[in-house]
Amino acid sequence: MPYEVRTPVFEGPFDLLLHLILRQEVELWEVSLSAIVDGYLAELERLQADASEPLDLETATEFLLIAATLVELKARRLLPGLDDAELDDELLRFEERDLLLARLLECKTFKDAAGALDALIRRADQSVPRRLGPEEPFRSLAPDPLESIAPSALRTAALRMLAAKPVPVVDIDHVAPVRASVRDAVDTVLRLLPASEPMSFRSLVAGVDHRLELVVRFLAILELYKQGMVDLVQFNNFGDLVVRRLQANEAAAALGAYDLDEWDEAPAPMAVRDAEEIRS
Amino acid sequence: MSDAPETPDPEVRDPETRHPETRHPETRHPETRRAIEAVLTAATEPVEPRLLAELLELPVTTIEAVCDELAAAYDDERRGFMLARVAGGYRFQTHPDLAPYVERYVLEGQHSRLSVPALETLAIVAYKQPISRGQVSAIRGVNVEATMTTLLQRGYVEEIGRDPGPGQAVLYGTTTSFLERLGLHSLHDLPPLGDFVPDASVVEALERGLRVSDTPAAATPESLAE
Amino acid sequence: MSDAPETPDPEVRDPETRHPETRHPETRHPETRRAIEAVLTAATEPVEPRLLAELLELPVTTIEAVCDELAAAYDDERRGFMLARVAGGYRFQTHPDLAPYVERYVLEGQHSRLSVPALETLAIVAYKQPISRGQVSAIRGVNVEATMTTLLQRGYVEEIGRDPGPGQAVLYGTTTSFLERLGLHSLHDLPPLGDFVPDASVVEALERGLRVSDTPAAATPESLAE
Repeated sequence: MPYEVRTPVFEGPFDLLLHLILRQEVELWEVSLSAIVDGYLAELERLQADASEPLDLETATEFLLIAATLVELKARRLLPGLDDAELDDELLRFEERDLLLARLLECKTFKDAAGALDALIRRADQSVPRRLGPEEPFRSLAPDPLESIAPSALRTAALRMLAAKPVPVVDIDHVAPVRASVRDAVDTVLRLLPASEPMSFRSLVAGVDHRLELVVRFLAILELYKQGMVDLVQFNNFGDLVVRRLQANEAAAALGAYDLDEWDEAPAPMAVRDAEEIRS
Repeated sequence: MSDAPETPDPEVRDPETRHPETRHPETRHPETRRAIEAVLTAATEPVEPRLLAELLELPVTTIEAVCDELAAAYDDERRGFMLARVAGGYRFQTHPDLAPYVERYVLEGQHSRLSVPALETLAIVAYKQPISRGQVSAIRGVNVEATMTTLLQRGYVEEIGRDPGPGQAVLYGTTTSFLERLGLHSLHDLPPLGDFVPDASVVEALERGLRVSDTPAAATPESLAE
Repeated sequence: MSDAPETPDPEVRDPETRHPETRHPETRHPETRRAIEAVLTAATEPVEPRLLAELLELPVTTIEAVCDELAAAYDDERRGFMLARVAGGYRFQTHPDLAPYVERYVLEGQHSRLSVPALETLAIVAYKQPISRGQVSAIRGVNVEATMTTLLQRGYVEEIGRDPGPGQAVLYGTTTSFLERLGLHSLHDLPPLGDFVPDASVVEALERGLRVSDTPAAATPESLAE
């Protein structure tokens, strides 16, 4: 089932994923996770190779987050013994999959709401409000708007327009409320995880209620796994994931050297290299 | 400019020669009706009922009742204009039926279209306000910096506060211009968000697409080969 | 915008739903009346009968007859507005009877603030004149066409020259009435911006106009460096 992505321009990972999954309702029963993941990665590579339209950092990060989740899902599906449909429905679900699903649904909801706003705007455009205002002599009675403006306000406005624009990436406003960085999550996981006792993924994310934070904490665990700092065990199919510290590496908590920063604040060229890191 | 002060039209002076007003449904408040018509004719933005009440020294409820009657009467008389309640106030606007003529007159579309990303961002702000840029980005899965800047400059969204939590992110909401642009009286007139929650078939398609254990049929040799 | 809509025939639009309009003297041309009402509602200056005739594809004499009927009807119905013929065109204006209300509204009710985009655009022109629309747009990061038009209409800015370069862009500056309203004697009295350094993008935007007209010899080291 070859999936070629005939692109409209995908603005973000959800656009792309929604498109891949919903592209043809006829194929509903044939939709396969594998094909979706492959299609997603192919499009991601295309986007990254497209030098004319470079992804900004935040968007690239988001694409990669979703890619990581998809790859993880696919990896699980390829493990033997997983095609037991009953288990899929009845046993514990995978948090990251449900998170992704929830985010896709949310995204779709607002896409449709945007369509409704557009319809309202089009309807409103059919009417033009009266704007002529009062005729003379009333017009001259109206206080001139400029009279309420102090010259200093003009100066302030000029400074605002002429001064250096803040660089969006440095603006921490848009990072703070989400409070999720992989680096912090790694620290948190290491703090929570006892040296000798294994701990379930569920306990590691207990009390985390923001979706993105959950995803990020999951990614942090994948990072630790990749670096050989923890081991991941699943006792039952679809059972909870158990995270265990690897003793040999415990001392190597000098993690700082590792460029985790790339998740959070690396400059844009990260894209291709990191995609490979995640998939390796 | 171009506005030569003119003398009052001689033909319409002379309030003495008043006709009896038996023909209008809103005759209960003939002077109120006239005053409202005059003020709305002079207005360049929606006039709040409270302001009309102050100007006319009448209760707001009376103003609203007369405005409702007026709107119905214009509709009934099939006027080319209508009295609309928009963004918290009343205003005269052209009747949508006559858009073909009006469009030809108002040569430049006063509004340029909003792009799809801008509409989606606007929808999120409208339904989730107060909301920070970061939260909008999280929902859309893309950086919304540029889009938000456009919406701010167009005056559809504005800062309405700060997140009390750490980081003190700026929180945004929609403006009166937003309501005017959509022709809505208030945010309560937005269609409920629940109307847009994807229906079962979409949810099922998404769920199936991300199902960890595929139905056996879908596990093709190709997909296993990797 | 501007995709010309096909001409609806003013006279034949849904006669089914038409109300018996026995009360209006202008029943001979109900759709013409509606279209005129709509165009005059949307108008921002008096509309010449000739223009109305073009829009409605009717003879000027018909337009004038219907407008006369309309004006008489409004008078007869004792509307708060009237259809007046001024400065060679028709417009809606307030009825002189209601002057006290209109006056109070204009004095007290109207929010005559300068919008933020208008203030920002004005500030750029004030401090960086002479400046072209394109340069202002580049600094503000949005198209400033509409805002500049407002400022021109209000008489705050005016054309003060042309860029000598190939584009011959119109250059704008502030007016004396701008200074008067701010209570300033001359531009020198504007509060100085101080020793702040403009952003590189601003410098670039301001240089762009000049650079186009520059001969290669005039290129400065800075502009070559880019």
